[in-house]
Formats: sequence, structure tokens, C-alpha cells
Amino acid sequence: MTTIAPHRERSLFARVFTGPAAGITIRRSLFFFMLFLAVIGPWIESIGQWIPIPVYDPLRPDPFNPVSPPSAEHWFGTDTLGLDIFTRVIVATRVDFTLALIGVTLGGGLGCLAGAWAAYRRGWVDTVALRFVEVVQSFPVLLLGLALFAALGPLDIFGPVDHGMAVLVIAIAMVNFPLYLRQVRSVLLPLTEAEFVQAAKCAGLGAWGIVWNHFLPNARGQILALFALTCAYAIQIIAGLSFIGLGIEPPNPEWGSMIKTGATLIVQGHWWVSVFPGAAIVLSVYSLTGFSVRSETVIGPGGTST
Amino acid sequence: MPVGTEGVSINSDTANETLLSLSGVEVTINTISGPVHPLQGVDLDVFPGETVGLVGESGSGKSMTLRSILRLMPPGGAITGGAVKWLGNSVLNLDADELQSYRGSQVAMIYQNPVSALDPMLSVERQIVDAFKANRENSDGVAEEYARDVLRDLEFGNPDVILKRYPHQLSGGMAQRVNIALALACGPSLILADEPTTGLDMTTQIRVLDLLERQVSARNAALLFISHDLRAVSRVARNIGIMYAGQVVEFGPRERILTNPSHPYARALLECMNLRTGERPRSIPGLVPQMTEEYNLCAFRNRCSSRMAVCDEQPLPVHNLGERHRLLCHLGPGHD
Amino acid sequence: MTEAPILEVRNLSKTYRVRRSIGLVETIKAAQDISFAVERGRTLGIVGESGSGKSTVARCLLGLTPLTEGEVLLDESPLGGLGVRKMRSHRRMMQMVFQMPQASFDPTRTVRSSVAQPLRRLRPDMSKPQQEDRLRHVLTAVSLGEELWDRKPRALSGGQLQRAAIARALAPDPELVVLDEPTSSLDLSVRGDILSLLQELQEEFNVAFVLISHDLEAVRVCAHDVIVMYLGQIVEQGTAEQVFGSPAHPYTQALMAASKFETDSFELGPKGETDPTKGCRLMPRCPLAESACSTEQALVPSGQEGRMVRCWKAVEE
Amino acid sequence: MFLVNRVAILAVVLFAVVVIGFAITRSTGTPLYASLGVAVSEEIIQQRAEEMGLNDPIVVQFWTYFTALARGDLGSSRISYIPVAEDIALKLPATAEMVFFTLVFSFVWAIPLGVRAGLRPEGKLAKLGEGMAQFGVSVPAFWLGLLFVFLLYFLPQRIPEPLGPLPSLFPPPLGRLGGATPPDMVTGFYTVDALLAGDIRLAWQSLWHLILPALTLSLTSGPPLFRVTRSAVSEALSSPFVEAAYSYGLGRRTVLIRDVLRNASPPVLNLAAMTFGYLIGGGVLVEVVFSWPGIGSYAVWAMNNSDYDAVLGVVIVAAVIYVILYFIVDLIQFAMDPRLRD
Repeated sequence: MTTIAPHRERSLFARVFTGPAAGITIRRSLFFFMLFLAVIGPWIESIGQWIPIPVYDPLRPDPFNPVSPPSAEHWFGTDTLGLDIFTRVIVATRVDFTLALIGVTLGGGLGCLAGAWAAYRRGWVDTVALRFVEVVQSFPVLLLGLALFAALGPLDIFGPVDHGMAVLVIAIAMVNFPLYLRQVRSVLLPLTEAEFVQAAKCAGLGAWGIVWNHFLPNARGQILALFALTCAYAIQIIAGLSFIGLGIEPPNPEWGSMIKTGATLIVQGHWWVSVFPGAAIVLSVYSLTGFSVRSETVIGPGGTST
Repeated sequence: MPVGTEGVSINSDTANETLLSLSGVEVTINTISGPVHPLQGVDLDVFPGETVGLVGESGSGKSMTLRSILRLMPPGGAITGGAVKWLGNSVLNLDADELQSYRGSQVAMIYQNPVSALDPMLSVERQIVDAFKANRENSDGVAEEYARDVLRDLEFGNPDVILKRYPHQLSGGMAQRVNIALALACGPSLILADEPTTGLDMTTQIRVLDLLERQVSARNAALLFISHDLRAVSRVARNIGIMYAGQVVEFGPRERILTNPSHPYARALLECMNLRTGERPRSIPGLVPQMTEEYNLCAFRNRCSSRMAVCDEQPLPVHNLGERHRLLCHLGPGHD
Repeated sequence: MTEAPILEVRNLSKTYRVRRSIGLVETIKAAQDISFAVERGRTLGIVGESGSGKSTVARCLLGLTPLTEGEVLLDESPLGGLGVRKMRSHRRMMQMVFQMPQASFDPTRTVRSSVAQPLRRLRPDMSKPQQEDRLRHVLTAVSLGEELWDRKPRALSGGQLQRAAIARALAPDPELVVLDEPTSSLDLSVRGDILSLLQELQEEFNVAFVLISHDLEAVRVCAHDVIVMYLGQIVEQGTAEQVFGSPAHPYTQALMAASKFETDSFELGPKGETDPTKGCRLMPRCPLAESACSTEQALVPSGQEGRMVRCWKAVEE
Repeated sequence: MFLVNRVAILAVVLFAVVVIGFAITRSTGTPLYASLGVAVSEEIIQQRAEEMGLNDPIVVQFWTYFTALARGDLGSSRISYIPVAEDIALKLPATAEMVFFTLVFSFVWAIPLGVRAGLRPEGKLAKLGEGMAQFGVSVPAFWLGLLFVFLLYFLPQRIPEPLGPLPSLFPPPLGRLGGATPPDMVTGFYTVDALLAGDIRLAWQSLWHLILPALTLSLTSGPPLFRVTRSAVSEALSSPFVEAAYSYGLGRRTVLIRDVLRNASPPVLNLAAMTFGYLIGGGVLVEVVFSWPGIGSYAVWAMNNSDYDAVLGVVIVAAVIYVILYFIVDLIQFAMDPRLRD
């Protein structure tokens, strides 16, 4: 046979959701499970009436039942206020996932555009973009969050939006912007001299035409891999900031603030208050990192992707 | 050391003993998208001191042939059949230590991309000295002296300056001469050259090629030179092999291959090379085969103008036409 | 010929400024004082080694990089500093085929969509069905099998992609196509294929070519007129018969000998580490060099029309 | 030339860091509200604004801020009235010591495993390394710290008869020494200072307190080091010059050390130094979990007391340390890589 085998074009979906390793499959099922929890979260109490799972109002304290260990009534036990941890872990899924998603999409989207633009224009635009990235990334992520809260703390600029959540989203976006800028730029920089870009110029495409029609599609795989990874990373940041009391405040259910509630209890042996929400973070992050096609894509310190 | 062209003599003295002999060498590389078979039965003999050229298009298995001689396989690759013999001993049975002393001191290689074949972090001197010392027991002083000499041999006007340089400070032609120096420093009996002049300017190509040939013959070493360019090969090599789809389909003395080749592919290639004004340029219809399958029948038959019924039925016969002229084709020597 | 040439280049120069560091700018003269003209429906060959500036000239012609000096006239109207619409009409008249077929197609798009791109952008005067007809016409003209049209580039061989690239260049019906090393990354068995295709298409579409190549054989067979370049300058210029039949410049002679792998006729010295800025640029390598060469360059427009040799030796002969 | 460039870049980045610090400080609506509270009359605000120079042009304000910063003045805490710079200077060694040991632990596990995984991508050790990396990436550091406290401090005490109760493997998460008197300040590293004072028991005790926080941070900040080492080694291993080195008859060991490790080390060193710089401010949560008296805990404490000058002081100091380390990394690379020297 001398003909070239017919080329099979795998859809984006197929490329993301099928992989050779079984571990990947497990992770992806896990991801859809977490996604499912995030969707049903707010209705968990009414769902509890139909199925035999003990769920409660995530915000109603039970003063007679504080810090009780896991049992048939409270699968994950209760915290100092007697709130049911099982219910709260589920309800918090949506909060963490949504904030991560919005923040990453916002910062990442802008970062992609800026990165593509920097790669296309090169020269001083590129230099300025790189220096900007360098400056932003020299602030440790959590301290950057801290500073944001310090700066925006007394200001009332978000109107009806929850102040803590808004600042969290801004923090996530700020962390992700340079990440995406850098990644997209590094993928595209070699393409600026590519002949198909020259060909597109000969075909009369302008700068944005090339960025939109050629650059971003070619960075798509990288962006997708980074997206899952940075969402995972964002969940950790949200939980971390809430753990030191910034962002989402108790008694609103959020994994980080729930761990904070249990932090002082754990030296006394009341492990369940912190352990279960922490486990939820681990599972979410683990399931999300399964989407990163290349495990070489690393988010290093300060979110430097290497 | 002149070598006769009478072919393999049975009771050979050392001069006529085959230096290197490949017979039926097969290589398989396992890739993510399935196995690839770049070599599918390569036969080749090299005698001491002679220059042999291999010509083939991209994907014909030229580079892989050189790598199989040194047993340097890419990840996932393995020699899955045939024999590689050095002075009658199987190279495939060498253990790690033997392999290390075989590489370099017996056979050394010159790479296609001269700059990336040099370690970017080490000076030219360090690299030549290391190659020299790896193959001969000598002190640093001798090695440094040798490094200077070999660079002078390779027509570097100021060896001391070049020795202190790093690879990125060399031009393409200079880097390729440093690569040649490295191979010579090992003191091998056979030098493999993988398209050593392809990336160079035309006017530089010939210089480097001639230099290579002169230095190799001055050291009584043999040279196995591969290229996609028949003209480059014919400038240097006395015997020329034509590769197609992982096999040497025709092998013979330079004059025969250049003027009257027997294999239809070799003829077509010559036609393609010689463009004549006023005539439409020739080409070979069809595509180069992909090496994802193993060919039991002739791999060229779909593009061949002399295709016969037997080509689709029987495996290729080997014709020995004398004077080491060898042919893999159903047509045989007798046609037109 | 009474008709004006489709392309005329007058004294084109291109200087690149390379920033080595803060405050240290190096200028590189990639092309110097280049003048030539291309007649309609004919082929001009530009030969030279790497660094000779032939690709720079191509990029200047296409407007991919601005000229430093000089003038490019396309169909008698100057290129550069034009409005968007004018630029588009120039792009329509002049297209390009690149060296690396794999790299000149966006890996994420189908061949058909890449080939259609200049058509859609540059021929807004054509209706959709007209564009579709034109697309079929050019893809068929380069005899690219219809089953390959909707594949991604990596499923095609180099030769097939180069056919598609030629189709893409011809799609908006240009007057001139610049071919930058169209065969140098292809196998020998495919080279003839592309070259004969170019000859056929020139007759069919009556298009002019600028064929840039280091492959002297290809230029000899395809080109009507030839320019030989060395280090940014034209060293010899004339018809194909003149240049290949009786090469006058030492560099041309060396190049021709080298391409046949024969050096018995003429051999150049090794390439220098630094290039001269004054006098003849070939001087450090030229065996015929004499003192006059180091200060001045000779420019010899010989008696024949369009013939030029930049060498003192040629003056004496 | 490279050096000149890097110094220029260092200056630019440092300047930008200061500008951002200034912008954040001014955008808070503090320093006024921070020092006065919200419930004050308009006249007092105006008066204070005049005193603090807030009515000056922004450039003048920036200059004041900039010159103060150049003198090391980061403002004063509005709780204790101690200059922020003094507080930070006091707490920085604790953080530095923790980060230093973190890096020591990472060098023990991440880099050897990374080299091994680069050489043998399918081997057992490669899988172990990838497993650890995967774990470290997924687990939030502060939660892992809590888990360690529970498993290694609390649980051993509760093992029932006849085995237990056992003494805790590690001390309670209460700072650098528990209740003991710190050694005389020389370097600020308790382990080193105790040894200098000849008090081996104290050195041992401070090391003992260091292990859990450093281990926690090492497990969660080590994965990038592992992965970068792995990919740097495997990239070097597959480069043409390594094949060429083998073809000249150089031995495996020689090639690995001479070519592979040498070419793989710049990105690894780079990342290691950046990890160090990053953890100075990035270990906040672990400091909180272990009540470690470093600058992270200080920043959180200040935040909870709305002591914004202190928070910003820590942020700026951490960023500056990071930038300077980045610069030092460049110097190291400059020394190592001949390609940068031209």
C-alpha cells in the first residue's frame, strides 16, 4: 500500500474524554460526580426528602449536638455549632467550583488575548507584557490575595454582589491572567514566523484576524490543559484564603472556612470537622488535574507554568 | 589502502576481510500510533579503507541504517532481525562495556545537524579531548596537542581560538568541521556520515566534503556516507547503494550506478535529477511508502513503470551481478 | 515588448536593525540596491545561497516587511503606504508560495479552508457560488485529489501540500506569484512534479513567477530571466541563456560548479567570519581578486539589454 | 551585556513592585481610615489629610513613599506603634529557616526521583515520584499540616493499653520551640544559633519543631521540582548531542554527568531558587497551622486587626525577596551557560 491511511479526525470531545490510562477514566468520573454535586448543592435538603440520606439545612445550628463524631444521623459528624458537615461539604461544592470557574475564565480569557497579542506584535508590546507578568508573579499568590483584601476591604464597590466573593474572584483572575498570558505567548511565539501566518497575511488578514483565526485555535490544546489545572489551583487558593478568614465567612458553607472551624479542634482529636472538607478539596483537585493532557504542564511556585 | 572490486573473497587476508557487514537488518520502532518498520532487511558490506555511499529519499531508512550499525536506537526502537557484524563478530551480542569500546574507537559518526550534535555547555576543546581520551589511553597534554593538530588538519587557521569556543559561536560549516574532528579524534576504522553537508551552503558543501574524504583516507579509515543527493555521494563514494523503503535495492560501483543502473527506482531517480531545458521535468508518480507495514513484496511496485504480474506474487529475488553489483528486483540484469 | 512589466523593482534596499542590547544596535544590510523587472507571464529566477538576501527581497515584494529604500511598482502603481483597499488589490495581484509546505498550512484547519482564505478575503467582488467554483477550478488545476480537500494538512505529503499551496496562491487570480524555494524541502522524485506543474499553470493562467531558489537546475529549467545574488547584492543579471550559458561573475561560476559537485573549473575560498563593507563583497573569497576590488565595485551593464555583471574581471574581458 | 540587561530589568521590576505597593496603599482609602477609624468628623479628616500630605500632588506623595521605602521605612503598626520593618526583621528568620529546611527536604526527595524518572520513565521510582507529585499537587498544604498534627501528635497519645499511650512523635503545633528560651540571636536560625551557643539539646528541639511544617511545605511545593527535573533530564537525554556522545564511545556514567545532568541543571536550579523566594511569602497557611512566628503569621494577624500597613509591608518585602532571588538565579545561569555569556 502506498496511499496514506485515511486521516481520522478526533473531535475535541473525544480527545479530552478518552485516554489510554484507566486512572484518567476514574478521575474523569470523579470530576463528573463533583460536578453533579455542584449542580444539586442548593437543593440538597429537598432531595433528602426523597432518598434515604441524612441531609439537613446547611445553615441551621443544632445547639444540642455540637462536635459530634460521624454517625448514622450525621455521616460526617457536626461542627461546633452543630451544623451537619456532610450537607455542608456538598453544598460548598458549588461555591468553590463556581468562584474558581468565574475567576479563571475572567483572568484566563484576558490572559489568552493579551498573550496572543504580545506574541503577534512582539517588540515592545511583548517586552512590556513579559515585565508585567514578572512583576505580578513576584507577589506570592496568597499574599496578593491578602493585599487585595486589604486594598478593597473598606471599599464598597460591588453593590449587591457579596464583597468577599467578588474579591476572591478578582484575586483568582489576577493570579491567572499572567499564567495564561505567559503560556499562550510561549506557544504562539514560534508561530509568528511560521509560514502559514505569512500566508494568512498574503491572504489579506489583519492582526486580529490572524490572532483569532490562527493563533488561538493553535493554542487551544494548551489552553484547555491549563484551564483544568488552573481551576484546581483556584479551588486551593479560595480555600486557603477562606482558611485565614478572608472571602467567604462562616457560617456560609465553604471548604476552607470549614477546615478553619476544625483547625483548633484537631489537637483535641475532633478530626472530622476539618478532614472531610479537606478531602473534598483533594478529590476536586485530583479529578481536575486528570484533564491536563501533559503532566509536564506544571504550575510552579507563584503560578509560574513551566 | 586500495581495495579490489572483486567482491568477497573467501580466503581473505586482512585487507580484504569485510570490515562491516549488515545482512537482513530489520528495525522496529514502537510509537504511540503503532509500530513503524524503518528497516526491512538491509544488506550492506563495507571493506577496510573504502568509501561507500547510500542514497535515498526521506523515510528510506538511511539514518536508521547508520544508527543500527552503532546500536543507537531511538526510544521504543529495537533491531528485530538480521545481523550486524564487525570484523566477523556480531555487534548485536556485545555487552555494555564492549559496545562502549566498539563505539568511537572502531566506528564513529558525524551527524546531520552539526550544531545540535555538540553539547552546548562544553567548549570545543573539552569535547575533542573527551572523545580522544575515551578511546585512547593518554594524558591531557597529549589530548590537547592532538585536538590542536586535528583542527589544523581540518583547515582551521587558528586552532587555539576555535578550541576555546562554544558550539553556539561556530558557523554551520565550522561546526561541521568540529564534528568531523570529533569523529577523527576517536581514531575509528570506519566513519559514518549522516548527510554531513546538507545544511551547508553549496560553495561550502564541496569543501567540507573533500576535506572529509581527504582526512578519512589519510587515516586509512573507511567511510560510509549517506545523503539524499546522488551527486554529493558520487563525488566521494566508490560504491553506491540506493535505498528504498528500508532496503538497499541496488548496490554497485559508482560508474555503473551513475550511468546504467538496473533498478527501475534508481533509473527514475537519475531521470529526476537531470533536468533538461525545453523538456518537462520528470518525477516519480505516487507516494513514498509509509513504513507502518512490513512489505513482503516489492515496495516500489505501485510506482514502478516496469511492474509485472510476478511483482504482485513473489517476494523479491536477489541478483548478484558481479563486481559487488547487487540488485533486488524481479527484472533482473537481463532487461533492456 | 511594449506592455509595461507587471512588477518593477527600483533600487530596493532593506536594512535590519538588530538590538544586541541596550544602546547597541547593529544594522544588517540584507538587500542593497536591487533593481529588476518581471514581464507578464514570464518567470524571473533569483538564485543565491543562504544569507544572499533573496528571501528578504521576496518579503519586501509581498509587503510582509517594509522597505528601507527604493520602490516597488506593481502594475505601474507603487507599493507601500497604501490604504487598506489599495493594499488588498495589490495582494490580489501578487501571491506567494512558501518553502515549507507543512509549515505554510495552519495545522488546525482543513486544506480547503486554507486554500479558500485568500479567495474569501481578496475577492469580495465574487459571489459565494463563484468563489466555490473558482476553488474547485484551482484545486483541480493542480490535480490535488478531491478526497484530500477536507483533510488536515498533516494527512498530506509534502508534494501534495505544495500543490495545495500553489492552488491557494492562484485562487484570487493573481498576475504574479512569488515562489520562495518551492521545491527545496521536497524529495527529488517530487521536485520535477512541482516544476512541471508550474510550467503548465503559467501557460494556463498566464501568470508571472518570481522563482527564488538555491537549486540552479530548477531555475535553469523554469526561468526566463535570472538574477544571481550574493550578500544582499545582485552580482549577475541576464536571461537564463546568458547567465547559464556564459556565466561571467566568479561567484556565478563557482555556484554552477558547486551545484554539479565539480570544482575543477572554479573554486572559491572559505567563507570569511566578517563580511566586507567596502568594495566587492566576494573579494575575500575570490581567487581573481586584485587591489581594485577592495575599494570599488565594478558595475557592468554590457552591451546587451538587461544584462549586468558586478565584477572588474568582466569589464576587462 | 546580559548582566547589564538583567540589572536593568531588576531595577524596572523592583520599581514596578513599589508602584503597585503604593497604588494598593493609596487605593485602600487608608491611610486615613486606617489611622482614624470611620466615625470621625470631616474636619479632622481634612486636617489629618493635610498633615499626612495626602493633598499633595500624587507624584510628590509617591516620592515621599518611595524615599521612605528606600530608607527601609514601611510605616508603623497602628496597634503596637512598632515600625513594620522592625517587626518583619524579627520574624523573617523564622520563615527563612522553615523554608530552608523545606528546600532541604525537597532536594532529598524531588530531585533524585526526578532524575531517576527522567532516566527511566517507566520504572517503579518514576511511578512513585509521579504519585507523590500528584498527591502534593492535590492536597492543600494547610490541611495536610492539620492531618500531620492529628496523626503524629494527637493519635500516638490515644493509643489504648497495652501499647499506649505513646509519647507524641512530634511536638504540638505551637511555634519554633514550644516553651523553651530561644538561643542568643546570631543568624536568627534557631538550629544554627543553638549550635553556636553549644546547646545541642536546644538545637535538636528546634529541629524537631521544624520537621512537620517543613515536611508539609516540601510535599506540597516539591511536585514542580520533581516534574521539571524529570522533563529536563529526559529532554537532555533525547538531544542529539547525547547520542553523539555515546557514538564517540563515552561511557554511560560519563555521558549522564557530563552532558545530561549538566544540561538539565539550569532549569532545576532556577526553579529551586524561585521556590525558595516564593515560599517566603507562600507559606502563610502552614505558618498559621503550626503557629509559626514568621512573617506569614504576622501578615494574617495584621489582616485580622485591620493593620494594613503591616500587611502591605509583608507583601512588599516578600515580593522584593522574590525579585532579588530571581536575579541571583539569572547570575547563576549566566555563570553556568556559555550561551548567555555572549
